[in-house]
Amino acid sequence: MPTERSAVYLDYAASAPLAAGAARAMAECLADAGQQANPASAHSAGRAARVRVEAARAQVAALIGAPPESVVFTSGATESVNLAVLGTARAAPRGRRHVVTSRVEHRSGIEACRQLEREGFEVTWLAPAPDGRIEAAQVAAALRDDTALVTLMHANNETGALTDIAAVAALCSARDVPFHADAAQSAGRIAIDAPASGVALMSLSAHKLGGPKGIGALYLRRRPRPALQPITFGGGQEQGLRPGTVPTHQAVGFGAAAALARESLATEPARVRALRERLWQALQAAAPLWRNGAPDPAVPGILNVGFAGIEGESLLLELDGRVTTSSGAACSSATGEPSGVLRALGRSDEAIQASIRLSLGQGTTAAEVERAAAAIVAAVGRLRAALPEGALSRIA
Amino acid sequence: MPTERSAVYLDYAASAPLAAGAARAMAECLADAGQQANPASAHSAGRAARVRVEAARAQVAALIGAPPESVVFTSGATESVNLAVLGTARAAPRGRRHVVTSRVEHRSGIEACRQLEREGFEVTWLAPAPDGRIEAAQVAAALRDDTALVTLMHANNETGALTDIAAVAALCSARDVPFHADAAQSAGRIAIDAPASGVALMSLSAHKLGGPKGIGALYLRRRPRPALQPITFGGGQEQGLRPGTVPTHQAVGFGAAAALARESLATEPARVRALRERLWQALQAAAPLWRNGAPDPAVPGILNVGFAGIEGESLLLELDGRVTTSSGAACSSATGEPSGVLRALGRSDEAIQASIRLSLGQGTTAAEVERAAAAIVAAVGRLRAALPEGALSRIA
Amino acid sequence: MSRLRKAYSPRVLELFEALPRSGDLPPGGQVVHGEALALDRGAWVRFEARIEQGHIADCRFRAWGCPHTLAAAALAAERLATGGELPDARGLARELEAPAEKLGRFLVVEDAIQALMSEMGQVQ
Amino acid sequence: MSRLRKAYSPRVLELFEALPRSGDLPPGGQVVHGEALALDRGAWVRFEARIEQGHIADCRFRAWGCPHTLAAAALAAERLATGGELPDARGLARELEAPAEKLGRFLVVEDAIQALMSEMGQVQ
Ligand SMILES: Cc1ncc(COP(=O)(O)O)c(C=O)c1O
Ligand SMILES: Cc1ncc(COP(=O)(O)O)c(C=O)c1O
Repeated sequence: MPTERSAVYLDYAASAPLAAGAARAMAECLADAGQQANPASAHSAGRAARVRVEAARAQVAALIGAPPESVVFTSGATESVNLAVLGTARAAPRGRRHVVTSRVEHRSGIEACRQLEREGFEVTWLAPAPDGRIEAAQVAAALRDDTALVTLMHANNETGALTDIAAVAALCSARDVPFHADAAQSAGRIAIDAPASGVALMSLSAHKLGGPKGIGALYLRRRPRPALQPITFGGGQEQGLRPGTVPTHQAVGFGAAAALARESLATEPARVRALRERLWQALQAAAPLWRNGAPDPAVPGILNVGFAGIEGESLLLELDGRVTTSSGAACSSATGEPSGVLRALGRSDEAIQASIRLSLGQGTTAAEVERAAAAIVAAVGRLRAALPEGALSRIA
Repeated sequence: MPTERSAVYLDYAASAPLAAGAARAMAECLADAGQQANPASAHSAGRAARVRVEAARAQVAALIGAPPESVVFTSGATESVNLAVLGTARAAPRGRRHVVTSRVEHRSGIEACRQLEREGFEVTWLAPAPDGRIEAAQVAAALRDDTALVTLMHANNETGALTDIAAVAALCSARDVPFHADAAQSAGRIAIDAPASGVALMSLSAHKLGGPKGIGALYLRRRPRPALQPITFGGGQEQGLRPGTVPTHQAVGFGAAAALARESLATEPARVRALRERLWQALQAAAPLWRNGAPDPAVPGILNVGFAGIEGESLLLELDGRVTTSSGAACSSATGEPSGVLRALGRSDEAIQASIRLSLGQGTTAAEVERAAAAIVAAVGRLRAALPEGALSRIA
Repeated sequence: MSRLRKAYSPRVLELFEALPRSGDLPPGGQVVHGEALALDRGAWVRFEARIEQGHIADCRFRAWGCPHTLAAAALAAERLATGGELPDARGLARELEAPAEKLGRFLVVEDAIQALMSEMGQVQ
Repeated sequence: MSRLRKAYSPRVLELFEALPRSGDLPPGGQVVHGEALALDRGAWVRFEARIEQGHIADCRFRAWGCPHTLAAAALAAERLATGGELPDARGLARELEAPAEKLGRFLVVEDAIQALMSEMGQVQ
C-alpha cells in the first residue's frame, strides 16, 4: 500500500506550525500543577506562574531588542492592533482627529481605522506603489498638525513588502505623532530593534513565528511613552492596559518560540529567501505567470504569484493534499472576499483570483520547494488544458 | 528524608487546575501538525482545525444548554464581560443611557461600567444584602424607561452568592432590556440552562471550570438577538463579533473541560457542597470566626471566612506550603486592594483583612479538607498567641 | 478524504478530477459552438458540438471557473453528447449538490448551452 | 524555598517563624508598657519591659500585623532586652530589607518603643 505523502505546508504567513520547543514548554507547563495557579495570586503557586510569565515576557521583548517592561501580552495581533490604533487615537489630545494608514493593512488595521472614522476621525488611506510598498515620503505628505496617529504594517501579509519603519518613525517623532507598526508578519522573520527604530507601538503575533495561537503582544516605547486608552477594563493586569488572567502556558509558548526565532535570525532569513527565489525559478515552467510585489525589500518567506488563466478555487482543490497554501489572504479567505491588497496594487479581479500566496518558513526544505513547484506546475497545466481560447490573455 | 507534602489547593475560584482530559486534548492538538493551520484558511488543514473548533463550540454550548451558534469564543471572561457590557450599551437605541449593575461585580464588570459612566451613561450600583445577594426586586426598582442594560454576576467570586438570573431576565425581557449574566464562577459548577433562563448574554471563562487560561466565551440569545457593537475589529471571525485567529488548542481544551464538567454536574455540586460544610465545621476550632456570605443560595465551592484578630498576609505566609488560598479576590490581590465585595457586605477594613476565601472544586478530597482545616486552625492559633490584648474583639 | 474535498459532492470531485470531454473535438464534420462568459461571476464556458443529422453526435467543453463550474460544464457536455435531457442551471445545481451561491455560475453554463442550441437552430 | 517566602528577607522569615520574645513577661519586678496602634496602617504593637536599676532587663511584645510588622516587633523587643541601640523605623526597614511601602508599619513599631521609653522615664 503506498503511503500518502503529506502536503507541503506553504502557508506560514497564515500560521506557522508550532515550534517543537514551544510545544514542549507548553506541555510541561500544562502538566505541572505548580504552574497552573492564577499568576495574579499572591500565594506561592501564583508567584511561580508569574515568574514563568515574566521570563516569557523577557524572551518576547528580546526578540525585538526591547526591555521586558515595554511588552504587554494580548490575545493576538488583532487585539494588539486594535489596542494600539483605537487606544492611541482615543487618548490623543483634543483636536487631534486625523489618522494616517494605508489601503494594504491587515483587516484588523483597516477595520479599526474604519471604526475611528465612525467615531469622527478623519483617515488618510495611503495607496501602495505597484511594488506593494508604502513610502515614508507618502507619510510625510500626509502628516498634519492634527494627526493623532500613524499606523502601518511593517511587512505586508500578502506580498511581504516591507515599510521603512525607522524612516516613518523619524517623521512622526519630529511632529510628536505616535507611530504604530504592525509587525505580525516580520517579527521573528527578520531582525527588528524596536527601540532603535523609534516606533511608539508595535504589534506582534505568536502564531506567526512558531508560538501558539491566541496570544500576541504590544510593544510600547518607554520614553516618551505613548498615551493609550484601554479597550477592555478590569483587573489591573498588564500595566492596566490589558485586563484578564494572563494565560501562563500561552505566554511560555510564545516566549519559547520567540527565543528560538531570535537564535535563527542569523541564518534563517537568507536561507528562506534563497528557497523563495528557488521556488520562483521552478515556477517559471508554469509561465505565463507574474509576481505580486517585489522580492525586495520584503520579508524572505512570501511569494505571491499569479498564473494566467487560472481560477484560484480550482487551483487550491487541485493542489489539495500536495501543497497547503492560500488564495488571497488567509485572514480574509473565510469571507471569500477578493484580496484588497492585490486590488490596491492595481490588479484586476480576475488577476487576483488567479493568484496564490506561497509562504515559507523555518520548516521549509529545498526538497519541499521542488515538490511543491512540481505539483503547482502540473496543476496549472491540467487546468489550462481545459481553458477556452483567449482565457490565457484575458485572465491575467 | 521526609518528603514535603504538597499544599492543599483551595483556590478554585481564582483558577481551577487544568482537567487531565483537557490537557490531553490540548497536547494532542499541539502535537498534531494537521491541526495547526489557521482555522480560517480554506485548505484542508484549515478545515480540519475548523472542525475541531466547531466541535469544541458545541461542547461549551451544551454545558449551558445552548445551540452552538449562540456561543462566541473570546480570550476570557474579562473580555466576554467587556464585550457584553460595552458592546450592548454602545449599541443601545438612542436615548437609552442607563445601566443597572451592582457593587459586588467582578472587576471586569465594575470597570466596564465605570468606562460607560465616562462615556456619559448613568449607572445604578445596587448594594447587596448582608448575605451578599442582589435581589430581583432591587433590579425591578432600578429599571427605567431609558435602561440600556442590566449586568449582574450569576455567582459572586468572593462569597459564592447566587443571583436569581431567571427572575432578573423575566423583569428585563418584560421591558425589552438586555440582561447580561457573568457566569464565570457558576458555569460548570452548577447546572445552567442559558436559553431557559432567558438571559440575553452570558459570560464564561474556561480556566474556572478546568479548561485553559486565555479563552472564554460569550453566549448570545438567538431570539431576540441582543444588538452588540464589537470592541475589536478585523477579520469576520466569530460572527464578526470577535475578530482574530481562533486558537484551536485553546478551544479544544475549553470544550473538553466543558464536557467533563457537564458530566460531573449530577454529582459534583452536592459532593463539593458537603466538603465545604465539613470544612466550615472543622474550622470552628478556630473560633471566634465568621462567614462572609450565606451557604445558600450559593455555588457549592466557596467558603469565605474571617478569623478574629488575624491579619491576612501573615495568615497566608503561615499557610504557605500547606494551603494555597487567597485573601480578598485573587483578581485584585495583585493590586493589594481590600475586597470591595466584603466592603459592600458592610465589613470593616480589619474584618476584610482577617478574611480568606477558601474555594473547593473537582479535585478536592475529604482528606484534603481535614488537612487544610488542621493547618488553618494551627496557623490562626499561633498568630493569635502573639496578639495584643483586645485585638480579638477589635479585629472582627 | 481530505477536509477540503468534503466541501464538494462526490460527483463534483469525480468530474473535476477527470474533466471528461474537456478540450477539442477531433477534426471533421459539422461543428457548432456555444459560449458564455461572465468574469465577474467567475465563469467562462464554451461548448463545441458535432452535428449529425440534426442531432448532436459528440460534444466537448472548455471552461474557466471554480470546481463546480468545471464539473457542471463536463456534466452538460456529457448530456449534450449522449442526447439526455437538456440540463439547466437548477438541474445542474441539484445533480451536483452545489450550494446556492454557485447558481450564478451554473446560469453561465446554461447560457452557453442556449448559445449552442441557437447556433444549431441557425445552421439547420 | 517557596515563591511566597521569596517576597521576604531571610531575617523576616526567621523572626516570623520563631516570633521570639512574643507573649508576656514572667510575673514579678517593675514592668512598663508601650503600645501603638494604627489599624488603618495595618499595625498594632505593644511592648512590655521589666526594669532593673533603671535599665530594661527583659522585654516581650505582642502584635497584630503583616509578617514585616511581627518581625520588626520581635527584632525591636530583642534590641530593647539586650540593651542594643534603640531601633527606629528606618533602621528596622534596613535591617529587615523591607520594601518602602512597609515604612508606615515600622513607624507604628517606633511609636510603641517611644511610648515604652516615655513610661520608663515617668516611673524613674
Ligand atoms: C499583518 C498582520 N496583522 C495582524 C494579524 C492578526 O494576527 P492574529 O491572528 O494574531 O490576530 C495578521 C494575521 O492574521 C497579520 O498578518
Ligand atoms: C465573576 C468573574 N467574572 C470574570 C472573571 C474574569 O475571568 P478571566 O480570568 O477569564 O478573564 C472572573 C475571574 O477572574 C470572575 O470570577
